[in-house]
Amino acid sequence: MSEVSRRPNKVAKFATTLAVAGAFLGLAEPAMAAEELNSGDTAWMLTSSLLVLLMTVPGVALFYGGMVRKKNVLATLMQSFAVCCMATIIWMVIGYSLAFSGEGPFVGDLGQVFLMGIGVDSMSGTIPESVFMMFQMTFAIITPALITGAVAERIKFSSLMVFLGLWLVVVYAPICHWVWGGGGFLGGAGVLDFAGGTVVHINSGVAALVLCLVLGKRIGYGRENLAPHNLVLTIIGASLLWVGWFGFNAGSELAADGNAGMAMAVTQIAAAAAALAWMFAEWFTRGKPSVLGIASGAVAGLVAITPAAGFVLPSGALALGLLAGFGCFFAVMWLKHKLGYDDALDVFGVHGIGGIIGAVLTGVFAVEAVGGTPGLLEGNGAQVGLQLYGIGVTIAYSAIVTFILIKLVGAVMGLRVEEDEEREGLDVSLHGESIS
Amino acid sequence: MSEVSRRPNKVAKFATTLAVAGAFLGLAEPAMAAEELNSGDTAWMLTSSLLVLLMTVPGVALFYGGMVRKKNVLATLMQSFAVCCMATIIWMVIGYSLAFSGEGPFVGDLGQVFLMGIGVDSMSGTIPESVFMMFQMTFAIITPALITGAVAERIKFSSLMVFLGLWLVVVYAPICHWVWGGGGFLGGAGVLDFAGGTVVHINSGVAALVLCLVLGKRIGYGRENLAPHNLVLTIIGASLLWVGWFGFNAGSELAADGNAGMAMAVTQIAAAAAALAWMFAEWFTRGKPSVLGIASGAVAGLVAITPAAGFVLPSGALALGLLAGFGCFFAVMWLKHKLGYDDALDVFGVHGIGGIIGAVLTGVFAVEAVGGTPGLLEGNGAQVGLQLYGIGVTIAYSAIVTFILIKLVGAVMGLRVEEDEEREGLDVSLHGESIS
Amino acid sequence: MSEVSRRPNKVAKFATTLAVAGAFLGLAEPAMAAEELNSGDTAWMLTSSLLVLLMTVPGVALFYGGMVRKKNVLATLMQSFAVCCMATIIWMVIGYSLAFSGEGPFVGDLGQVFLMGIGVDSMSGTIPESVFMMFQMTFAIITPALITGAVAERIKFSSLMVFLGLWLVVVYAPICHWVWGGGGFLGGAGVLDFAGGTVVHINSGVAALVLCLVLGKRIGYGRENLAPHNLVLTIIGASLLWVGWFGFNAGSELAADGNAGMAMAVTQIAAAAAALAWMFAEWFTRGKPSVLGIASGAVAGLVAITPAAGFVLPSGALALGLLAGFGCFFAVMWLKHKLGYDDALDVFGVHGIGGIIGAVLTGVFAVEAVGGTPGLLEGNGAQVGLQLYGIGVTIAYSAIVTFILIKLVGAVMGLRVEEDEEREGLDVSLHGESIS
Amino acid sequence: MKMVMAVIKPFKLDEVRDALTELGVQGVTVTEVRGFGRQKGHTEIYRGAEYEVNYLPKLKLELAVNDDLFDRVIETIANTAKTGQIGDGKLFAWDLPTAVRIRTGESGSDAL
Amino acid sequence: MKMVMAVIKPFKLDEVRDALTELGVQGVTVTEVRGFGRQKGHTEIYRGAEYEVNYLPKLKLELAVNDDLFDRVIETIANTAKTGQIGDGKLFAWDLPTAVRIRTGESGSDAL
Amino acid sequence: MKMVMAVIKPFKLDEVRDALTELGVQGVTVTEVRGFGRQKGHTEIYRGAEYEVNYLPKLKLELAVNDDLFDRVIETIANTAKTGQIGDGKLFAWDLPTAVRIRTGESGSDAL
Ligand SMILES: Nc1ncnc2c1ncn2[C@@H]1O[C@H](COP(=O)(O)OP(=O)(O)O)[C@@H](O)[C@H]1O
Ligand SMILES: Nc1ncnc2c1ncn2[C@@H]1O[C@H](COP(=O)(O)OP(=O)(O)O)[C@@H](O)[C@H]1O
Ligand SMILES: Nc1ncnc2c1ncn2[C@@H]1O[C@H](COP(=O)(O)OP(=O)(O)O)[C@@H](O)[C@H]1O
Repeated sequence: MSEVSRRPNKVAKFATTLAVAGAFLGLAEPAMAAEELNSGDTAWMLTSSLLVLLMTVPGVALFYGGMVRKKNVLATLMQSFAVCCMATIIWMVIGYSLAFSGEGPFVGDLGQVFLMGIGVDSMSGTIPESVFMMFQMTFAIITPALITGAVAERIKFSSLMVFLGLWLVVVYAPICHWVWGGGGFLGGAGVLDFAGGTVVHINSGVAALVLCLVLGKRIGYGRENLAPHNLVLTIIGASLLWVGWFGFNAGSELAADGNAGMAMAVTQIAAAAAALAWMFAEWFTRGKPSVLGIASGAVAGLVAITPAAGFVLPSGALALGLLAGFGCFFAVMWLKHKLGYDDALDVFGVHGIGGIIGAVLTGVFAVEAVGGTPGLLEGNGAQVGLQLYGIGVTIAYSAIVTFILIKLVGAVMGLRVEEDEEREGLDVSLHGESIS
Repeated sequence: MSEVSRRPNKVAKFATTLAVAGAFLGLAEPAMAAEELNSGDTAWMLTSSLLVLLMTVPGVALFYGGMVRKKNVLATLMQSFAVCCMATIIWMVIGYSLAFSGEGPFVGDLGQVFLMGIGVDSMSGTIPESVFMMFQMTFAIITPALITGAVAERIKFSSLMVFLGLWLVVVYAPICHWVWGGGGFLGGAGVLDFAGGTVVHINSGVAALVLCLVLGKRIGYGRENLAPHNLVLTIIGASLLWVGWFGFNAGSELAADGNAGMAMAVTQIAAAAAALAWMFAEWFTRGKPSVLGIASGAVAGLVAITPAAGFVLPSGALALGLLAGFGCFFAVMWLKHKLGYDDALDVFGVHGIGGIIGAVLTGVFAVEAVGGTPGLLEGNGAQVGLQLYGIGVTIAYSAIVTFILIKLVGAVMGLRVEEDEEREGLDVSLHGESIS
Repeated sequence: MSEVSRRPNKVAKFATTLAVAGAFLGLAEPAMAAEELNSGDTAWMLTSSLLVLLMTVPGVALFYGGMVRKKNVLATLMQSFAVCCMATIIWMVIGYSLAFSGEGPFVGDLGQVFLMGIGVDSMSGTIPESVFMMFQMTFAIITPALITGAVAERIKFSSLMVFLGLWLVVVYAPICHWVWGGGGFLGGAGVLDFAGGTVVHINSGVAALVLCLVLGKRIGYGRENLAPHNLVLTIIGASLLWVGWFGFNAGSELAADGNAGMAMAVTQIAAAAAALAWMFAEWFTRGKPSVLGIASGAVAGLVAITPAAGFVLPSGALALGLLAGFGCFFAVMWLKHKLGYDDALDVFGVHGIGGIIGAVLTGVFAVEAVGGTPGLLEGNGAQVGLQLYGIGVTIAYSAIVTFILIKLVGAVMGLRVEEDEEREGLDVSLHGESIS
Repeated sequence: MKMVMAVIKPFKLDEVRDALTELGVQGVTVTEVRGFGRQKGHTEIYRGAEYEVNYLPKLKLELAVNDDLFDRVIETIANTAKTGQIGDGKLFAWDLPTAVRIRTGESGSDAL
Repeated sequence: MKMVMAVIKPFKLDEVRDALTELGVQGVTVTEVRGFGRQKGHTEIYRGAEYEVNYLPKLKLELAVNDDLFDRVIETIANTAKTGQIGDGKLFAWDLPTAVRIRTGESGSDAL
Repeated sequence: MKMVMAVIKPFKLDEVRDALTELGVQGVTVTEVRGFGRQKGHTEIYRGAEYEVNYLPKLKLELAVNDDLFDRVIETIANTAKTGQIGDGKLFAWDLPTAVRIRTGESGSDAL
């Protein structure tokens, strides 16, 4: 396991710091520097892990739950909650090993199935490997949870779970390895993805699009009023996503240092900028700024800054956020209706498009003094090409394998609930419960 | 004050680390090692404290609030909130001192009433004593708050508060001292309880059972529909319990190190495993997986891993979680109906039974390389006996003293609201408020 | 930028620690001690920043949202959410610079507009400057968000945003500089304000009072039932405020040390004491303890301990909390009705009055051994005078400039929604949405 | 046929329905309503103001019944919904000339 | 006796009730309803779609009254619920031959 | 005039309303109700207990109509609300002698 490919500059800087410190203390340079536990870094990574967990339960659960009709709210919460449990076990059993054990270019190996070999003293840089594993686990939880929004209000719970379980192993783990794993070919090629723009967002957004195309529209789509039943839940969810996202982005530094601080600051700025962009775009084009709009904008900004968080300065984040806000607004308000798919909660429009915008702009706004790699504005146009390469590979793999998997699951066990069940609502028909 | 008895291996390891570090730096071994403040450990413990607080308000409050009928939701929230306030003051005034001052085997002394003697420089291991006190305070808050679920929808607010205040001093503080206090006889005997399986969960679960037996059933129990009015709140609560529990379990390491990281990882795995176990058990026996079921399972897993968190590996946690999920499902679905008590929100079934399962299995799955103590699977069968001893003593003391206290309070001021008040709902009758 | 004026004792102590450590290691005293990054402190400050963010979204949003009528809940959430976004951008563009760049007595300079000059290596004490900037940003977010409660259910969204944006630059940034900025005249004079009693609470409370006086009462005030529609949201909000407040108060130490620990402990105690004080006051005078009451009391206690958190011991916090609970209860229950203004959600009664009580009592209960400054009880009566001076200046400036600004905004674009819109509810009329 | 409208205390619903089913009544439509009457409401406390919430949650039952069942329906509801305490509710009834079952188009008493 | 059913604007409830109480009406049953009528609803915005929410929240009052009070009740409601703006609502009434107070079994106008 | 009360399946509302509007009906009042009838409810699971939730969410439409429109209204609702499956609902109607538009004070069929 190694995250060296991910953030070479960080390790370098750390080594320098140590060297300086060593010199200062009049000592020889330590040989195994990366193996010494730093309690501050560990404290931050423990915190970051639970922040990312908080993003899924209850973050995504509420964000989505508030947007469906009242008769489907519990089923929607159930999806996120159950995914959280299932992904935990899958990650422990095989996912982590496939993503982070071994040095192959395309996928890890089975050296750490069941987390074999991870003890209390195993280290990963300056933090315990158990913490690194846990942090990555929370990413493996939220990614499939995000997908559920596209198929809300009509998919069978059992089919969804089977599909997402397979997807995690066959799609997520490899892509994660490509970008962050030791020897992964995208990371190795120099594609920048600080905290998961490709791995998490483009990946889940594209899978979501494929899924809702295969699944078809909800009954009544375009005719009945399918508006959100309680945006209070959505706002709570969006807020927890926002707060938790600092674990995502500042946590991806894997240390409590200046880069983490800068990642946090730019995340905040991009989220706010995108939220305002969406709000004003809606205000001008529709006459009223909606609560759903500003919340969607904030999430779009968070998505877009994700790949860039460790590479840009505040001013870059401001521009990136504004562009992402407008771009996703356009995708959701216009593109979706043109193309006519029923992505119930706009997973593709926000995560897919937002992730693409962010990944491209990372190549534009990257600043050498921050993350070690210059971007287009600093004269390194090639980085944009690299970013497009990463985006393209991710989209292609995710789309194709998702399509195969969902067709497979559909053939074996069917995908949609009965029409009557959909009409009655999934809460009662699938889970035997309802809210009053 | 001392937590030495609690985690001897940790201090030993720390000393070794220091020795190594000392040697490395070419220095003599420091004499007062434990007294040096570690800012990373302190950062993590500050965070952990508020995580455990978050478990009670709004965690337990919402978890319980969603399960009652609409007319009792505010009263249920009020109980957790008021307990949080009251326990804070009681802990400050006398509880902390009784639990952690002095070295008696059965109870502490009055040396630190009103937190006398704790200044900004007082230390407890590598963290300030103020932080250790605060961390323990949050445990003293959640334990009585958990109990309230058993008597929901029918108990008088005033009687509940008086009872829980007394209980905290007479039951909780001594048991806390036995297990974690300096010289405490259970800790001294080698009973393992990393984060409160006996002190918090068995203790509160047993007290809850006694309470609901004394109090009697709700009007309409078994005839009217008493189903949860809004499981959205319950899912938010369960999620916050889950996230907050890392403060509980990984925080109980009192440091940001590899043991904390492992405690976090095993907690996550056990919670997920138990949630899935409950879900599938329900799916197979009842035909539908319910939202309440998966949430209950997650909590059961969190309860069961609590005593074990610092002693087991991921594979042990997986087994432990699965067993706890099935065990608590059985207790709630079958045992309760056989025995016929009205534990409104299943405090005994989840915390009592889950705590017992966890405490026993800690003795089974403990791994020497993790927490310094081997368990049954590593050939140390005696540990299971020790665990049973701890469980037995806790159950006996908690049950007897709870019974005496509640009878006392009942005699003086009555326990249940009037029948009319119960029918109208406690929100209006006790607090003059209602939700629309 | 410098926070030296804020907590001189801390830096001194730090230097001593270093000196001791240095001596211990047999090294010369380091020259630029304050510039070395401490990962533990940084971890805690990253965490604290997001805790304070959590206070606004979803904390304040829900706390307020639950208290309005159902037809205004989304509009109320929207206000907090939009303020969060707007204040982020304003703070980045100019606010931070005005507050913390330069050494003028009354206001900073434009040296750090757009956060120019802050890189990944910029330091502020032992933490990165990016983190300090972010932490302060969250204060600049919550302060205007608090104000919105006073004008809920009737103000135009556009006017509110414009007003608060101006207010942040013209009122908040300067007052922030006076107290915490380098060379600020209030901090320099020795006025104690650990975490924002004057800057945040008195300031926002006074502005809120002015606003609701200018704006006038809600339609139906005193005749129709304007009671809270869903106190479940309010309790969630109050709980998140409570939990988040530790970022506010313990975070204001800017380090993970014994002072932070003590600040956390006294915050907890004061909040609990004030909540109980309000609860009992209401119980005795009105016959029933209300959920809204205990939540309001907790917030009042948190407000009052804010200026004092780094200066008092637990016993002082207990007294301070009780006094604040009773004082704010009195203000809300009696004073408001006497004076007859419609401060919809009691921002002045809780934050204004609570802030004043806390600021005065900081001068009474301050303990030299904690924060370096003795208070009245330790014989330093002059400190109370200093506190009154700080309070007076803040009230005067905030009231006058707020009045001018709101009149200006009102003249240009009007302040209140149409009567019909107010009757229909702001959710639908301003944002085109509603909850079902 | 008659249209019967009954306002009852909420917790009596199950009992009333069981009794009606025994009589042979096959359909009832229930609405949550707020009742204002002799029974006093409660007081809610809200920061310095006490609101008299002078309505009480009740359930309204509407059922169309055949003339031959009518008397027994009235009697049954009146008996089962009764607690003898203020606020028990009211029964109203009027003539119902028209009834149609939407599914089948049947009308008159066949529709009930 | 007559059964009166009135659909009014929600914020008029208190006023109407006070006026009825003055007349001597002791009981009213109130239901939250959605009204479709001449008054237009509002538009809700939902991500790229605008929904015409063409109902408006109204309150429905049902009250059984004695024949002697009937005219004044109609008049009173009509007057107090009136704002003069579209959407003020409707009043309907029909004959009510049967009324029973569940608590006492009293029937006819004694039951009201 | 006639007072028509229809209990229908919720998702049929829009269709029914559109059909009524075409007929010239200008106002309807809609209430969320729970229906008990031949159509069975569902089972909710609650920790070791299964509850038969034996009501179903329905919508109740109330509309006052002129005698000349009456037959067509009944027919229209019956047709559009029909799915042919159990639980489609019922139509009831009775004479309505009195109707008043609150805004204008108009009465009789002018008020509708
Ligand atoms: N005249 C009336 N018309 C319609 N509903 C009424 C009338 N009188 C009472 N009700 C309904 O019946 C309920 C019970 O009436 P109330 O006067 O409180 O007690 P009681 O039924 O014991 O006389 C009221 O809450 C109200 O909903
Ligand atoms: N024919 C009708 N039958 C039943 N309810 C009606 C009828 N017409 C109107 N209503 C109710 O009265 C309310 C007000 O009617 P509307 O036509 O909007 O305004 P106005 O009362 O000023 O004519 C409607 O929202 C609806 O609830
Ligand atoms: N006699 C009745 N009086 C009032 N409402 C009725 C009556 N019978 C049925 N309903 C209402 O009509 C709905 C549908 O009736 P149901 O018997 O389930 O199916 P169907 O309409 O196909 O016969 C019920 O849910 C109930 O609300």
